[in-house]
Amino acid sequence: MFDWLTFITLFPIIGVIILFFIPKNNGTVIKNIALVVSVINFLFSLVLLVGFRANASMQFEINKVWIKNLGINYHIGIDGISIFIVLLTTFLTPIVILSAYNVLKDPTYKDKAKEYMALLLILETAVIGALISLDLILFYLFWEMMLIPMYFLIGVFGGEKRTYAALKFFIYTAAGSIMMLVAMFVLYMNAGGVSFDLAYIISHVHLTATEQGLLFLAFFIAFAVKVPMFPLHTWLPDAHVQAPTGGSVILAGVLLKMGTYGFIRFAIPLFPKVAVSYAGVIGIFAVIGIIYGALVAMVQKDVKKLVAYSSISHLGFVVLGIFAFTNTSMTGAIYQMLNHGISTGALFLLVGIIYERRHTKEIKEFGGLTKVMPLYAVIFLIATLSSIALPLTNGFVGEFLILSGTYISRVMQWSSVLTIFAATGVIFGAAYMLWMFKRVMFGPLTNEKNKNLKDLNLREFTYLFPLIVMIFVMGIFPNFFLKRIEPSVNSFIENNINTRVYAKNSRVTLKLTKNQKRSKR
Amino acid sequence: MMPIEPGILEQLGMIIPLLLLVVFASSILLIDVFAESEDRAYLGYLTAFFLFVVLIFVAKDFNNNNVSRQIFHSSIVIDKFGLIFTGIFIIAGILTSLGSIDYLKKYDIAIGEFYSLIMFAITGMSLMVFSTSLMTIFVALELMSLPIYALSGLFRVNNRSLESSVKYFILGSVASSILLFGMVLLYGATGSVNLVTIGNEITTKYTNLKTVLSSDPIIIIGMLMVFIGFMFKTATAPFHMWTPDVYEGAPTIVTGFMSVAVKAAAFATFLRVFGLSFNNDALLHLANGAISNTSWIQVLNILAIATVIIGNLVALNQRNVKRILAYSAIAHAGYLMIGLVGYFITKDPITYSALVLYFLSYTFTGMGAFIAISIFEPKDTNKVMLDDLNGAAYKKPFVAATLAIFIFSFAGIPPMSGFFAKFYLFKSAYVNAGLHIPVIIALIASVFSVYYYLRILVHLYMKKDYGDVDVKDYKTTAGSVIALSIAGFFVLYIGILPDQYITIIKHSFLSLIGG
Amino acid sequence: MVSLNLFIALGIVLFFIGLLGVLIRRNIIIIMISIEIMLNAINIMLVAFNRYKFIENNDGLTYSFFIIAVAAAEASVGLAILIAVYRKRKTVFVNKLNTMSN
Amino acid sequence: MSNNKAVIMNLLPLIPMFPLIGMIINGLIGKFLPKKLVHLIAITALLASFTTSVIVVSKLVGLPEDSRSVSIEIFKWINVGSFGVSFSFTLDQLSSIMLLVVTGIGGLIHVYSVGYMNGDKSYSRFFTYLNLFIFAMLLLVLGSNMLIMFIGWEGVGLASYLLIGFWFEDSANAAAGMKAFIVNRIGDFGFLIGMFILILTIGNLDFNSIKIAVDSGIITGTVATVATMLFFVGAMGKSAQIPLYVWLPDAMAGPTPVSALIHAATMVTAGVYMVVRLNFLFILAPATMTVIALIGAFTAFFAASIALVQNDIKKVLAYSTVSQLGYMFLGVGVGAFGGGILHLVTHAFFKATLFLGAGSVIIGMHHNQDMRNMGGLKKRMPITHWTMLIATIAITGVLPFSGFISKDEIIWRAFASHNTIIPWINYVLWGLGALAAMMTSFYMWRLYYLTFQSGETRLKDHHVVEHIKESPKSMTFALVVLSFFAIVIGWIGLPHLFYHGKGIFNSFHRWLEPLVSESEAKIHVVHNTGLEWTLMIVVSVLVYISFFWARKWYRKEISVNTKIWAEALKPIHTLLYNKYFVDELYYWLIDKLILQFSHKVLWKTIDYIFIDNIIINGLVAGGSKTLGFLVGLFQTGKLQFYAFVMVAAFFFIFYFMTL
Amino acid sequence: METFLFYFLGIGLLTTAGTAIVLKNPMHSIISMIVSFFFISGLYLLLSAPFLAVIQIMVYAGAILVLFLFVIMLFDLQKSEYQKDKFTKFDIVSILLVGFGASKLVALVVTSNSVVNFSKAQSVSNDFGSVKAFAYSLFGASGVIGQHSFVFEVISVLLLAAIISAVVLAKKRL
Repeated sequence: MFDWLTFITLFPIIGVIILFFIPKNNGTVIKNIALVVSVINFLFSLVLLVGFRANASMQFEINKVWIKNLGINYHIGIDGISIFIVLLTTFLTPIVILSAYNVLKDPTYKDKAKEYMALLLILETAVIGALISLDLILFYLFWEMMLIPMYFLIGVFGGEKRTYAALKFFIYTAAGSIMMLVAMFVLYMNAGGVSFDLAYIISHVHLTATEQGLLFLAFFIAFAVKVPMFPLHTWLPDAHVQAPTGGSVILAGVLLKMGTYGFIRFAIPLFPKVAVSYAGVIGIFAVIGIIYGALVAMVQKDVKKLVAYSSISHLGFVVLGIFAFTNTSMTGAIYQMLNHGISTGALFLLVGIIYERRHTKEIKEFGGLTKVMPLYAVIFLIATLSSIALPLTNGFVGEFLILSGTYISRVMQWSSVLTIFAATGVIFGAAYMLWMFKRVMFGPLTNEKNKNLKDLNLREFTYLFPLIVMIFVMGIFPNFFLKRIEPSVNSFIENNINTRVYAKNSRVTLKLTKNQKRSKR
Repeated sequence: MMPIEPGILEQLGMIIPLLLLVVFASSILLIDVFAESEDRAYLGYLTAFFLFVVLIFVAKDFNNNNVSRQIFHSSIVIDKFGLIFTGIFIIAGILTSLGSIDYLKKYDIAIGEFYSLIMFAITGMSLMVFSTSLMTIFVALELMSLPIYALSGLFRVNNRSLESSVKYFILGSVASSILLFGMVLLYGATGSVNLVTIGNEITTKYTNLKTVLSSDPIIIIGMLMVFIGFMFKTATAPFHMWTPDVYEGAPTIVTGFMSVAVKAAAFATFLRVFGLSFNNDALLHLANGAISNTSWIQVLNILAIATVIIGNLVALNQRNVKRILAYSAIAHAGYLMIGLVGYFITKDPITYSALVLYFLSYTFTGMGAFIAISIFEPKDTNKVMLDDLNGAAYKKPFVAATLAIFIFSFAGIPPMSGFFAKFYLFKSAYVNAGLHIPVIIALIASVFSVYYYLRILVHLYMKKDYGDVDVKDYKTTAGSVIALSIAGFFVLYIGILPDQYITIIKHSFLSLIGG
Repeated sequence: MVSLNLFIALGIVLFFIGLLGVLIRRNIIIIMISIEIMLNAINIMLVAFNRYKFIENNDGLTYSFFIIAVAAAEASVGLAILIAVYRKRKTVFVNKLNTMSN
Repeated sequence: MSNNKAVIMNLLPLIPMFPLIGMIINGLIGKFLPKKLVHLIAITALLASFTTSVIVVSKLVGLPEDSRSVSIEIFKWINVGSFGVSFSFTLDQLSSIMLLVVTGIGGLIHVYSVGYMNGDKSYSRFFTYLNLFIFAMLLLVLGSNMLIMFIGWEGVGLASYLLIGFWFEDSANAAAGMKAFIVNRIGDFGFLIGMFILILTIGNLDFNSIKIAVDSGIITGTVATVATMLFFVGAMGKSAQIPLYVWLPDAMAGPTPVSALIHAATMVTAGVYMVVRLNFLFILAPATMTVIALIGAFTAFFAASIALVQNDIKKVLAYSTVSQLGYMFLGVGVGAFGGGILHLVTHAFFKATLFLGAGSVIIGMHHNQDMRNMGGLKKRMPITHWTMLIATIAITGVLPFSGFISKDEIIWRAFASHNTIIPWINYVLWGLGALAAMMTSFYMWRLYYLTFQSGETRLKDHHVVEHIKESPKSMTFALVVLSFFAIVIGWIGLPHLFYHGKGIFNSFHRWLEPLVSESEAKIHVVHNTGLEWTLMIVVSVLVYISFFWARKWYRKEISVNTKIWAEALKPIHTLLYNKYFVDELYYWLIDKLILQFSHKVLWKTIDYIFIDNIIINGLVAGGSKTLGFLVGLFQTGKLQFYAFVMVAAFFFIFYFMTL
Repeated sequence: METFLFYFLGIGLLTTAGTAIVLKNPMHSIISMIVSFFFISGLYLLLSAPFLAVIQIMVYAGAILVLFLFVIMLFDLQKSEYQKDKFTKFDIVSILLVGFGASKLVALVVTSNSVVNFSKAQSVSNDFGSVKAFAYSLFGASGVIGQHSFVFEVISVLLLAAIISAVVLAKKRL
C-alpha cells in the first residue's frame, strides 16, 4: 500500500527543489508555491487521519534495511501518540508560510523569500521525520537535522542579537543530545550489537539498575533541554525574542513538542523502572517549571518573551502529565501538546502582526489597541482565553485531564501535592496573560503611533481563522481526538508501566475507587 | 601470503596506476613547455582528466584481483587497502586541480609545474601506501614531501607562504631523518627493513614487552623513532605545532590538498607499518599476558585525546579562517587517531571500515571547504579572515551554500556525510573497541567545535545583508563549480546512503590482513 | 678489534650532534648542514650493521647509497627554498621568520 | 405523565440554545445591524428561553412529587479511561427556580438596558456579552455534573470580565474586569481541586452519582470536609465572601444593568446554588458548615459596616449585596437550605430593582453617582422614587415585604439550629445577623433620603439639574415589574409561623422539600414559636430604630448635629470609608510578594545572572575560550621551539615507555 | 692498528662535525663539514665498503657541499650579518636536554644484545662492498629484477620531482 508517511516527509523537499529553480526576485511566486506545497502536504496528512484506525497498533509501518553495516533500518510508523503531532506540524506550516508573506516585504529580507520558505519546508520535513521514526539513529538523525533550518531561521531572519540566540539554541540542543548518542551506543552494545531498532532494543536489552539510571539521565537531559525544563530553559526566551514570527511559531508549536514526544517514545519505554522511580523528582521539576515560568512571565517587559515563558509553564504541565503515568494524565498531556501548539502558535502570530506594524515588542509601547483593531482584539482575546485554559476552549480539556490524571496517579510520588501546586499555575496563567492583554489592548489610546494602526487584513485573518476554529472544535468536541489517542496510551501504560515495572497485572496506575473496588469484589 | 617473483613485465603490469601517474606528470610538463597561450586553465582540466583515467585503472584493479601480491622483492604490495587510499588521493588531486584553476588565476600564476608537482605528490602517497618496506616508505615519503614543500612556498611574494615552506621543510626533514634513524635501528635488530620480517623477527625472539626492554631496547627505540616520524606527519598532539603555521601560510588550495591527502597517506602508512610489524603481543603485553599500559597503543591513545582537546580548544578564538580549519584538521586527526587506536585493539573490519569511511567523507568535506574558502580569499593577501566572508553568501549563493554543507559535515550534523562518518567511527571505537572515555571526550569536544564552525556561517550569512556587500573579486569559473558540486554531491550522498561505500571498504579489509 | 657497538655509539652521537645543530643555530644553512650530518650518521650505522651482522647481502650499503641520493634531492629543494627566502626577506635567520602565531 | 417528561426532555436543551444563538448573531453581524434589530434579537432570545422555561417548569410541576428530576444527555464530551463526562442537563426543583429567576430577571434587564445603553456606540457588543452571560448562567444552573457547572462557572466569570471592562478605554474599568476574573480564578482553583478529590473517590462528577456515593457511605466525613471546604473556596470566589470579595465593589465600573444582572441577581448567587445543589455532601461536613455560617455572618456584618459610610450610590448597593450574600451563606451554613434559596430569590428581585433604580438615577443625573450631590429627586423621578422606596422597604425587612420573610427566616434558623462543634455559636451568628440587619436598614434609608429627599439636589451644575427627568418607558417598565415582585415573591415562602395551610403561600418550601429535607433533618432545630416571635420583634425594633435614626439625620437638609456625630466618629469613619484598607493590603501583598520577588529573584538572579551569565557565558563559553587562548600561547611561531617540543616529547615518551 | 685507526677517524669525525655546527661563519662550517666527510669515507674503508667511500667523497662532498658553497657565495653575507647569531639561554636548555637524552640512549643501545659482542668476520667475500655487488643489487642479474631496482627507479622519479620543485621555487617570475 502506498507509503504515505515517507511521502509526507519528503514532499516539502520536492517543494524546496521547485523553489530552487525560481529566480530570486519574484517573491510572490515563491511564496505562493511554498504555500501550495504546504497545503497539499496538509491534505495528504489528512489522508493519514482518515486511514488511521483508533487502535493501539503502530500504523502505516515501513521497515526497510537502510544501513546494513551499522544495523540501522528505515523503520517508521505512527500511532495514537504521534499522529496528531504530525498533523499539527502539517497544519501549522501553511499558516506560518502564509503569515510570512509580509515579513519578507521589509527591505532587509527583500529577495531572501526563497531561503525563508525553503528553511520552513526543510524544518517541516525534519520534524515529521523525527516524529515518525522508530529507529534510534533515524530519530537522532532527524533530531539533529532540525537544528540547521531553525538555526538559519533565527540567525539570518532574526532580531538584533540573533547570532547569539541562534548559536545558543544550536549548542544547547547539540550538547544535550551528545550524551543521548553515547547512551544509544551502550544500548546497541547491550542489546547484542545487532540493530538500533527501538522495538528490538527494548526487547533485547537487560541493564543493571545503575546503567539504566545513567542512560535514562542521558536521554532525559537531551529531551529536557528541548522541552525546556526548568534549569535548562534559558535558551528559549532568547531564541523566541530574536526569531522571526514564522520561526518562533514553528519553534513553539512543534519543536518544543519533540522533547515531550521524546520522553514518551524513547526515554520511558527504554527505561520504565527508572522513569517510574524518578517520576516524583521529574514531577517536582515540572511543577517548578510551571510556577517559575508563570511568575517570570508576569514581570516581562517584552510580549514575545512573556509568551515564551508562558510556553515553559504550559510544557511543565505536559511533562507532569506524562510522568504521572495514568491514562487520563498521559492522554491529557498529548492533547495539551496539540493545544499548546495552537494557542501559543496563535499568540506568536498575533504578536508578530503588531510587531510588523509597530516594529516593537515592548508592552508599554502599546495600549488601547481594541479601539483601533477590534477584530484583532477579538482573536487575541480568544487565543488568550485558550492559553489560560478557559472551559469550552482546547486548553481547559488538556489541563483538566492532566491535573485530574496526575491527582489520581499512584505511580508518581507526592502526586496530589504536585497537582495542587501545578493547579496554582492556572491562577498565575490567568494573571499574567490578562494583565498583558489589559496593558496591550485596553486602556486609553495615548501613544500617537498606535492611532492609525490598521486592523487585520484578509490574509492575516485567513491564517488566524483556522487556529480559532481549532481552539473551539478541540474545546467542545475533544472526543474525536481522545478516541484516537487513548488506545495507544492505554497500551503504552499497560506494557511499559504495569507489566514491566510492577510485574503484576493490578491496575496500579489508578487508585481504585471504592465503588470500583466494590464492583470488583 | 606467498611472495612470488613473476617476470618484470608482469610486475610492472600490476603497478600501472603508478606508472601512469608519473607519465602524466611529466607529460603535463612537456605540454606546458610547448603551449603558447598564457592562460594555463586548460592544464587544470587536463590534469583532472588524467587523474580520472588513473582512477579508472585503480577501480579496474580493485575489482578483479582479489589476492594481494608482494612484488619487487616484497618492497611493495598491490592490495585493495592501497588501491582504496590511492583512489582517495586521486579524488583529492582531481578536486585540487579543478579548484586551483581559479585560485591560480586570481594570483595570476600561470605555471604547469603546479599540476605536475601535484601528480608527483600523489605518486609518492600511493607508493607510500603500497609499500611494505621501510626504505620504500622513506623514499615515497620524500617523493610526496618535496613537491609539497615547493607548492607551499608557491607565493614567493608573500612572507607567510615562504615561512610555511621553510618551517615545513626543516621540520619535515628532521622528522624523516628521525624515521630513518628508527629504520636503521630496526634493521640492526632484525636484519631487514621489510615490515613483515621485522614483525616475525620480533615475535620469534621475544615474548613480552618486559624481555624486549631488558634485553634488546634497540627495537623499542627504533619503533619509537618510527612512531615519532609518523606522529609528525599525522600532526598528532605534541608534534602538531607546525600545522597551523604551515596551513595558514601555504596557498589555500595546497593547504586543502595537504590537510586531506597528505594526512590520509600518513595515517594509512602508519596503519600499515604498525599494523604489520609492531602489533604483535611481544610489544604490547606484559609478562602476565595483560595489555601493558605503557605500550605504544596506550601512548597513541593519550596523544589522540590530547590532539582532540587541543584541536578543538585553540580553534575557539581564532580569527583567521585558514587557521580555524587548520585546528579543525588537527581535531579531526584526533578523532581519526581514536579510530586508529580502536582498529589496533580489535583489528576487525568494522573499526577499519569506520576509519576509511571517515577518510572518504573527510576528503570531500575538506577539499570542498578549502576550495570554497579559496574563492572567497581576497586578492593577493593569502589570508582569509572571518570578516572577509561577511555577506559573501549573498554574492555567491552557490559557493556559500556548498561551504555551509561542508561546515555542517565538519561539525557532524546529520544529513551530511560527516555525521555518519563520525557516528560510525565513535560507535566502532565505543562499542567494538571499548574506548569509552576517549569517545566521550571526543563527543564533548565536538560540541565545542560546533561553536567555531558556526562562526564561519555567522559571517557568511548573518553579518551583512544584500545592500552593503562590496563587490569582491570572487569570480568562479567552471572548474571550481564542478569541484564544489562533486564534493557537495558526495558529502550529501554518503550522508544519506553510506551503506554501499561501507561494504566496498569492508571488502578491501580482507586484503589488508593478507599484506 | 673494533666491535659493532663502538660504531653504533659513534653513529648515535653524531646523529644527536646533528639534531643539536638544528635546535641551536639560527642560520638556515647551518641547519641544513646539521640535517646532512644526521643523514651521514644514519649511513655510518647502516654500513656498520651490514658489515658486522648481515655480511651475506649488502642491503645496508645500497640503503645508504639511496639515502645519499635522497639527501641530495632534499638539499637541492632546501637550498631553493633558502634562496627564495633570502631573495624576499634578505635574511637567513630562522628567528626572524615568525610572523604567524596565535 | 410520560409525555410531560418527553416534552421537558426535548425542550430543555433549547433554553440555553436561544441565548447562544442570540449571542452568535449579535456577535458576528451585530455591528452591521440597526440598533433596534440588535436589541430585538437579544430580547426575543431571552423571551423565548423564558417562555420555554415556564412551559418546562409547569410540566415539571405536573410530574409526581418524588420524580421531579429530568435529565437529558446531549453528547459525550470527554471520556478517557475510566473517567467520563458528558454534556447533559438536569431539571429539578432547585434548577427550575434558578431557571425562572435567571431568565425572568435577565429578560427584564435586557429590556431595561435598551434604554440605558441607547447612547452607547458599541451597542451590539453589549447585548452579545449579555446573551453570553445568560447562556453561561443557564449552563451553570442546568448542568447535571460538576464539570458542566464548572464550564458555566468560568463562563459567567468570562462574561463578567467582559462586561465590567465594557468601557475599556478607561484603564480603571479594564483593571476592575481583570481583577474580577483573577479573583474568580482563585476561587475556581479551589473548585478544581475539589473536583479532583471527587474523581479520586467516586470516579465521576455527576450529581446523582455523588448522591449515591454519599448514601452508600463511600464518601467518608474527612473526604467530604476537604472537598466541601474547597468547593466553598470556589463559592467564596464567585459569591464575593470575606477574603475574595474585593472584586465586587470594583465591578461597579461596568454598566449598571450589568451590576444589576450579574453582581446582584444571578452570578454572585452561583456559590449559594452550588452549596444547596450539593447539600447532601455539605451536610456530611459539620466543620465546613460552621465555617460557612461564620464567614457568612461575618461578611454580612463587615460589608454592612462599610456600606454605612460610602458616598457612591452603586458602591453602597455593592456592599449591600456582599452583606446579603453573607446572609444567604449564613442561612445555608446553619442548614436552612430552603431559607437560603428563598433569600436568594427575594434578594434577586429587590436588589435588581434597587440597582435599576440607581441606574435610572444615574442616567437622570447624567452619569454622576455621588449621593452627596443628589437629593430631592422625589418629585423629578416619581416612578423611580416609588419603586426604589418599595425595594428599600423590602430589603430592610419590614413585615409584609419579601425581604423580611426570607431574612428573618435565616436569622431565626441561625439562632435556632444546634451546632455540634461550637454549641454557643448560634448566639454569635444571631447577634451578627441582627446587627447586620440594623446596619442594612440604616444605610438603605440613608441612601433613600440622600437621593430622593433631603431638600434640593445639591449638584452644582444647574444646567443638568433642570434637565433631570424620569427615565424612558422601557426602563421604568422593568422597575415597576421588579418592584411588584419585590413585594410579592416573599409570600410564596411564608414560614409555618404565619401560615399552616397547603396553599400557595408556603409552596416554596414544599417545592424544595424532596431535595433538601433529608439533609435539613440532620440539623436539630429548636421549635419554640414564642421565642421565634420575640426574636422577630427584637430584630424589627432594631430595624425601626436605625430607620428612625437615618431619617432624623438625612431627611431634611443635612442637619447640624449629623456633622457633630460625624466629627466624633471621624476615626471609625475613615476606617470604614477606606474599606478597612483591605484593597491596599492586597495590592501591597501582590506587588511585594509576587511581582518584586519574581522580577528581582526569579528572573533577574536565577535566570539572568545565575544560569545565563555564571554558568553558560561564564564557565562554559568563557572558560573554554580562555583555556583555548592559554593552550594557543604555545604557538609562538618560532621554528626551533617546535623542534624543541618534538625532541622533548620524544624523550618524555621514551621515558614513559621504559618506565 | 685498526682500533687506533677507528679512534682517530671517529674522534676526527666528531670534532669536525661539532665545529661545523658551532662556527659562526657558514663558510668555515662548510669546510669543516667537508673535512668530516673525509673522516667518514675513511670509516667506510675501515668497514670494507670502498665503493661507498668513493661515492661519499664524490657525490656528497663534491656535489652537495659544493652546491652549499655556491649558495653561500651567492648571499655574500657580511660579517656583521652572521655575527648576530648569538647563543641564547634557550639553547643551553636544549643542549642539556639533547646531551642527557643522547647519553641515556647510547647507554641503552650499546648494551642491547643485537649490538653487543659482534666482532668483524675476518674473511670477507671479495665483492662485499664492491661495485659488482652494487650492480647486482641495483640492476639484477639476467632477467631477474635486482633486489633494490624498484626503489632505484623510484629515486629517479624523486630526483625529477626535486628538480621541478627547485625550479618552481627559484623561478624569478611565475
